[in-house]
Amino acid sequence: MKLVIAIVKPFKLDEVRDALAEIGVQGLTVTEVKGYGRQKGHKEHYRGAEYVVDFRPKVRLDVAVAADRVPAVIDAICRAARTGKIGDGKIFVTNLEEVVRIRTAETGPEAL
Amino acid sequence: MKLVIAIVKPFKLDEVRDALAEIGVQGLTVTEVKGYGRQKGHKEHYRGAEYVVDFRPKVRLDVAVAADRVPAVIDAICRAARTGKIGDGKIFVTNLEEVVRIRTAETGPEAL
Amino acid sequence: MKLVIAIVKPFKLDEVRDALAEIGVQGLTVTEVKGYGRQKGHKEHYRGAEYVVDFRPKVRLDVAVAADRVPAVIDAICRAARTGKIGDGKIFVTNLEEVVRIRTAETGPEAL
Amino acid sequence: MSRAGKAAAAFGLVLALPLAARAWRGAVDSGDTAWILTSTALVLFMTLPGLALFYGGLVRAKNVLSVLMQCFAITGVVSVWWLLYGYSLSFGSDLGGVVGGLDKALFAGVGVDAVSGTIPETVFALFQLTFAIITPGLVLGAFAERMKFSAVLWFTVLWATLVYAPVTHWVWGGGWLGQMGLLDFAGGTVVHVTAGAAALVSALVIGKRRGFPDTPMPPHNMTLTVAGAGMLWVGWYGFNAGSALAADGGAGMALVATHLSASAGALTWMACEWKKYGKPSVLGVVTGMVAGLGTITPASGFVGPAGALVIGIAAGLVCFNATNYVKQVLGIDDSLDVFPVHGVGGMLGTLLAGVLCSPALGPLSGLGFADGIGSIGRQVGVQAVGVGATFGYTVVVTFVILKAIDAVCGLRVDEETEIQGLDLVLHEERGYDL
Amino acid sequence: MSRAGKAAAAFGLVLALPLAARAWRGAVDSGDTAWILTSTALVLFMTLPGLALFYGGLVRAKNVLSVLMQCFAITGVVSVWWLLYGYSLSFGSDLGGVVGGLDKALFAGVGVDAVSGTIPETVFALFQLTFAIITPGLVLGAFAERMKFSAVLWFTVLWATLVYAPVTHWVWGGGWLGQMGLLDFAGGTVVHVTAGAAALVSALVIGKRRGFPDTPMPPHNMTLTVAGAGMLWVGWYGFNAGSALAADGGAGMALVATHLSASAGALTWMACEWKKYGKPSVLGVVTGMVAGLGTITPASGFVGPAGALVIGIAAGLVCFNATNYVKQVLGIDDSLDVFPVHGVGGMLGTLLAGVLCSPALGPLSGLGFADGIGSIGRQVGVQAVGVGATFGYTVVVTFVILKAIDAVCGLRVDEETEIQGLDLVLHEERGYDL
Amino acid sequence: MSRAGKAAAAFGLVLALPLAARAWRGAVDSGDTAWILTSTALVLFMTLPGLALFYGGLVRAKNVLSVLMQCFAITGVVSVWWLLYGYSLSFGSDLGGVVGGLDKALFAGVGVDAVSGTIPETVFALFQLTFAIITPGLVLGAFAERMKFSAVLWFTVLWATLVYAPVTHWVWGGGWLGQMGLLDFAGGTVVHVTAGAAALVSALVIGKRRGFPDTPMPPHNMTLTVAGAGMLWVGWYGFNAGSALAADGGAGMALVATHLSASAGALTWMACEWKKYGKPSVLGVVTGMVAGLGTITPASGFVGPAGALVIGIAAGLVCFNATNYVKQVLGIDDSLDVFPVHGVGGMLGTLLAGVLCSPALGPLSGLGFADGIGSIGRQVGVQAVGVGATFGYTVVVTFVILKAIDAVCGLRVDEETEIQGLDLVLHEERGYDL
Ligand SMILES: Nc1ncnc2c1ncn2[C@@H]1O[C@H](COP(=O)(O)OP(=O)(O)O)[C@@H](O)[C@H]1O
Ligand SMILES: Nc1ncnc2c1ncn2[C@@H]1O[C@H](COP(=O)(O)OP(=O)(O)O)[C@@H](O)[C@H]1O
Ligand SMILES: Nc1ncnc2c1ncn2[C@@H]1O[C@H](COP(=O)(O)OP(=O)(O)O)[C@@H](O)[C@H]1O
Repeated sequence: MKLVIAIVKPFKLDEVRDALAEIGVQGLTVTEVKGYGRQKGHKEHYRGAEYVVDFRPKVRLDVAVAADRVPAVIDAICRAARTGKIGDGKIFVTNLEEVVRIRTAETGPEAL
Repeated sequence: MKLVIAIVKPFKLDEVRDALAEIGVQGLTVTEVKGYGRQKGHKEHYRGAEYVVDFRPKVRLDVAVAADRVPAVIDAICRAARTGKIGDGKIFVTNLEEVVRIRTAETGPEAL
Repeated sequence: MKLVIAIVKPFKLDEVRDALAEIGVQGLTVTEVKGYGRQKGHKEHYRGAEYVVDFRPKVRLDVAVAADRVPAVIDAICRAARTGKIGDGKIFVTNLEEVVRIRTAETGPEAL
Repeated sequence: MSRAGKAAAAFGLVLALPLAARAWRGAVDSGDTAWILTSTALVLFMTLPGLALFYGGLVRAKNVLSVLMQCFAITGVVSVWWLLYGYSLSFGSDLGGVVGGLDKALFAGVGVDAVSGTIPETVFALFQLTFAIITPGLVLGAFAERMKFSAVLWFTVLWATLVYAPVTHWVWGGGWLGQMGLLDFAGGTVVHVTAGAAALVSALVIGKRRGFPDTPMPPHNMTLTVAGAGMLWVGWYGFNAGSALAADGGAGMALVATHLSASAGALTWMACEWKKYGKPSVLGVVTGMVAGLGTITPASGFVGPAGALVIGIAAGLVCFNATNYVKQVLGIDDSLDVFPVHGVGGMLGTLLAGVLCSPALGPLSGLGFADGIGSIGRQVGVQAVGVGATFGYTVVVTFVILKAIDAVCGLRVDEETEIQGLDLVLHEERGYDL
Repeated sequence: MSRAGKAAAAFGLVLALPLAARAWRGAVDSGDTAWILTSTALVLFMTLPGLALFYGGLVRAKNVLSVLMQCFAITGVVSVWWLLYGYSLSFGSDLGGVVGGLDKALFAGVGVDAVSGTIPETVFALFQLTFAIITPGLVLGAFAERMKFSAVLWFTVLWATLVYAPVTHWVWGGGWLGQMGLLDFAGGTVVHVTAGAAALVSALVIGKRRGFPDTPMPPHNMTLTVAGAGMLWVGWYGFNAGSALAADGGAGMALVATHLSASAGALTWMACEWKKYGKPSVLGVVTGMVAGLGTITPASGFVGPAGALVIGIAAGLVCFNATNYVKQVLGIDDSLDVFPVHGVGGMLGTLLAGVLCSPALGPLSGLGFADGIGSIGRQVGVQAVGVGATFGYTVVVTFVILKAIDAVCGLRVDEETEIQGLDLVLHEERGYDL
Repeated sequence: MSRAGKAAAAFGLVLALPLAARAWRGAVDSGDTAWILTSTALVLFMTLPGLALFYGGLVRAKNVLSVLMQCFAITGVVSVWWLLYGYSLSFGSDLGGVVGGLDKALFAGVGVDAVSGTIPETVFALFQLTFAIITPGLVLGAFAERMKFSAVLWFTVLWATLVYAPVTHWVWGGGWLGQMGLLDFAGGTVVHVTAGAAALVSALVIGKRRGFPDTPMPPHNMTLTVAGAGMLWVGWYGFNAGSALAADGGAGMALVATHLSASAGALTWMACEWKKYGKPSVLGVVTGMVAGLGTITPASGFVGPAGALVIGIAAGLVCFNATNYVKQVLGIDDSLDVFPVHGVGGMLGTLLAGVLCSPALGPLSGLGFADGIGSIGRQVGVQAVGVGATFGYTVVVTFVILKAIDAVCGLRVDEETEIQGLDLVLHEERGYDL
């Protein structure tokens, strides 16, 4: 099993979730994060004090899937999250050694 | 060393933390996340606009432990977090190649 | 490629970000988390009810880098984040099997 | 005597006897003045921070400051406009029943000793100003989260000049509707019908928010909205009971009517939600309260307690269904439901005032028809003319104003701005950094 | 003359001379009326949004809207109830000193020209209504985060009818306690003792919140609580100084007493915390302020500035220790500490009023005993009877009401709802989406 | 007649005829009393919760409660101090034009029947108290996020005694500046110059916040700030129009001036930001509004509508540039910009009052010079003396007070506390748990 971690633009969250549901992904976990990268941040002004905020709001999705589903998952995320503008985000894939469903204590792929 | 990632129901956080402390886990990191899975979301109503919010509040615990402690950790989390109802959450295990304690620059298991 | 996960004190975030930028790290993702560890929590008082809050605010940085950059990254984080007081945080390193840049579908190190 | 009558009488005399103005000083009643000073504060409070918070809480977090900004900027712009010529257009000497002259521009003649009824004219002018502020403030709920800030400013000046001032003159400044006997105690037509009609037109001209209605756009901070709602209720005491322009039994009865209608509106909307959706919501309760308040506004000085109860219940029922209809059936993105709550409520209340003012309805009796009107039929006829004329005129002029602004400098922000949020892009600020 | 006296005198005359009512118009003082209109707004402001925010900030984020909802719904329900028969039960013609008759049901006789003292009776009735609203509002702090919404509504109607209205009649409506010479200027017994006693009973009947006292349940948004606290302080000016029912020296002295007691209560509580826990908290300061305000309420029109200072200090000391005692020793989950702050404060203040009203205490002198009472001993005796009767009666009747509701439709939400939060489950809304 | 004149006249008579005090009762005007009771509530509202929220929103989330705590504690401390001897130092019988005597300590002689002008002296004393509360409240913006709580308390008592009370006496209590003919209607010197000067000194003595100016320290919750700003605007009606001490045309004109200057200040600041930074911000608009209000304060009862407009525009321009200058050029961490907004605004307004009070400026005419002064030149001279004396005196005494406190118990928290935030370390509370 693999854990696919995607960092995407917040307003794309619903589309990505739907794209994943369509290819049969049944669960995922979302975290609000702040991203720092090539995409420029923004300025804020308060009574003559100017702050440059380098971090941009992003959401992180963690999706655990069977190893053979990884290409399809990556593909679905890319299609749904892409705007073509800088800052669209990244996908990271790591290996998952074990998965447990807490409710049933099932392990392995059937726990997903 | 392994990184055990658990997604559990928020109101179980304290019990899980206590269960881990009991078996000697000395540190962990908690993130507020939103989960999407088999457990149904909820509806919200605002002046005739009905929204279905599929995401449920969850907390994610990241626990780094020596490899041989993993079964005990999984067991402790499962016992403390289980309600038996759908949505109790998942545990994921990944491999940790290195751990560093920033304060002392210690590495490996003694950094935990 | 590796994913370096660092848990540091919130007010050190800017310094760590700058230290990483200096050694050429171009992107990272930040999450607000709560840490539990050797560092003691704090008390809160509300009308005679005393609560001990064991969790301390921390930030988590996820930095994906080529494998050979890991020592430099660890070193930069340690230098910038260290105060020498308990609770300075940890660094965890895991293996990254794949990285994709969503905008361009580039993969591997050039996607970083 | 209604506000229109009182005001007109006072102005008539002031105009006839300008040299005698100083001698009027004795006519100022300190108690009445105290109450209208207070009411002026209460009505300003309705907008700042009342309406600002009420509306601000309902939008998404990325646009909260844009709403607060618009409320403050509208207040500033309308206030200066009022001094320059707005007050005069509204309450200057009558030009053919249609609009006021420029004789009071720059508050000419509104000195320390000028009197209006039993209060200083300065106090009257400021009290009226607070109404002129909140009316365009209400409209912004329709185009929230997508209108350019500069367009909001232009809209405010043009709309205040071309819609608010003339309609105010028609009803309260000695114009044709007041002369005809229209009963509008505190602004059913002047405030709520104009705001509601303008909201409807604005929503249609500027178009839906990106994603409406599929993307959820829940209120980002209901505690702001509820705090603002409470302030609106309290401030409305000044709006309606202050419109008696005196601290007397008339003000007291207006207070009773206002409070009961708000209560009945809130409970009725709650009941409707409970029945239709199975659960009552706090947004529903406060919306029903606002509907009850908007609907009683024109009637507040003319009906009795039981009449007010009827009006509140009607407000809850009608505005609840109107809100669902506009959103679900017509699919119009009047973002904060200004038309179905204020517009529909204002029309309903103005019509019901014509019925429930009748002194011959037993326990539902009110305080009497307008001078020279003798039956419910005739009074309701006048009310209908008032509603129709105000609505029709506002729709046409608002449409022209919006189209003109769009042509000259654009109404709507670009897509990128809408996605990122108006706060950051237009104002370089964020609402929260918790 | 106390409010009870004034009101009774006015009503007596109105009842004796109904046909002459119109002739009373000359008796209306516009200044007094202006101040009571304002005070009515101020006391409504105490509940909406004052108390709503104060309480809303103290609960957990998942229940904030349920508290705001209850405050609004209680306001609506009590207002309609007041019109229907609540006002009449409280201030209708006296039936044996125990309760008012139904002669004023539906505000019969409370027309535009009806007068009470020097103000329109409409204004008197609305001013009193705002007290009837906040009293059950205070109680909800005891059962916050776990009571069914429908049960809250039933409780409000029954409790207002069976507890609030009769006790109000006893004290202010011409009933036995007022006749006996009980000094309760603005509601020490009527508002605070009844609310506090009902809170204690409610907390015991409904039981502790799941997890109390082991799970931390800190306030979720102290800025709301502090904002609400400020509004309570400001609004209390109307509560106490408005209870003079006139804009005169009596109102001024009540204002002085109110303000000083609030200040002294806040500082005393702060000092207690600093001593006991090593650090003063803002929640402590505002709670001390509320304790000071609640405690001065019965005494505010009867004591002098130095007496008020003493009362404020006593309030801080006693209510601070009572809060700790109830929570830590008795382990009662009176969630927002209604009993130790309002109940204990109301009792303390009512008793101290009997002492510090004495005109013979040197710099601590007050403005005199009740008519026909000549010594501290006798006055305190009457005060004690008032406190005891109000407390005992409220405890018994509240218990019966809660048990009845529990039997018929259940008081408490189920465990799942309590865990998820009342906002989502009962109202399908969330407080924040930041 | 200015407030100073009215008050002095009233006090003179009271002192001359103490035995006749009871006979004065007839002199109380219920309408004037109603308005000053209301104004007292409005000015308290400016501090609690107005200023508390305005300032609280501007600091970082970890320090929000410390600001709210300081506002409440200052209110409590100043109130008790006012009763003990503060009122007497300010308004007691004049000692050589410099300070009041102790004859009114513990409110001696301020009984139920004492009268000041046309209102009860109790009401006058409480109204004045609310000014004494907000002035040190304003100062705390300068040292926010780093001053020890105990040091804040000491500072409040010492500063109120040594700065606020004497300056108040100079200007309004019968002291030398009032005698000289200084025009300060509602506190340009007494409130804003003293607060601004003290802020400047405080910022310099306590030093910059850790990280200033490199680390971003954006406001943590602009909705609080904007809510507080709205409350300040509304409350300022009582501050300025209440300073007429009557509900008459003078109050009305002060209201007009106040409102217009606020509006003009807001719009001007907005325009400056738009020009300089390309985007207008809501913080800018509300800051401009506060600058407009602070600047009109000394002039509000002396200028006409057009004069007020000029003052508002000047306020926006001058305070905007002053804020940038202090922060960017001087690099002073006056954290919430108290000096450039209130100090500079207060000085500017006091000087402009001397010009625009002139009755001979055509449409810009005001209501006349001080008694015995006949030209703009002489009036401006007096105003300059008032500004200079107040500023100089405040700077010196504030410096001494701060150094003394620092020596005895320390002014500033340690670095660890500053990093963690004052809320947790000093008060063991957190603002939010969402
Ligand atoms: N090396 C990295 N490690 C972790 N997260 C990264 C890394 N680089 C980029 N990110 C995340 O991806 C987001 C987008 O990256 P950015 O460089 O702005 O644009 P793009 O994705 O188009 O290359 C960043 O905001 C950050 O959250
Ligand atoms: N494939 C997955 N990848 C990542 N997180 C998942 C995945 N499946 C479930 N989760 C997380 O686990 C939570 C519980 O899953 P759910 O399917 O609702 O119930 P259960 O744990 O009982 O199977 C989800 O809310 C989500 O946060
Ligand atoms: N075993 C662990 N797994 C995950 N996170 C940990 C672990 N131990 C510590 N942490 C994180 O590191 C932070 C600092 O750890 P702590 O023990 O307090 O001090 P130190 O880093 O100085 O050893 C904790 O707050 C927690 O977020």
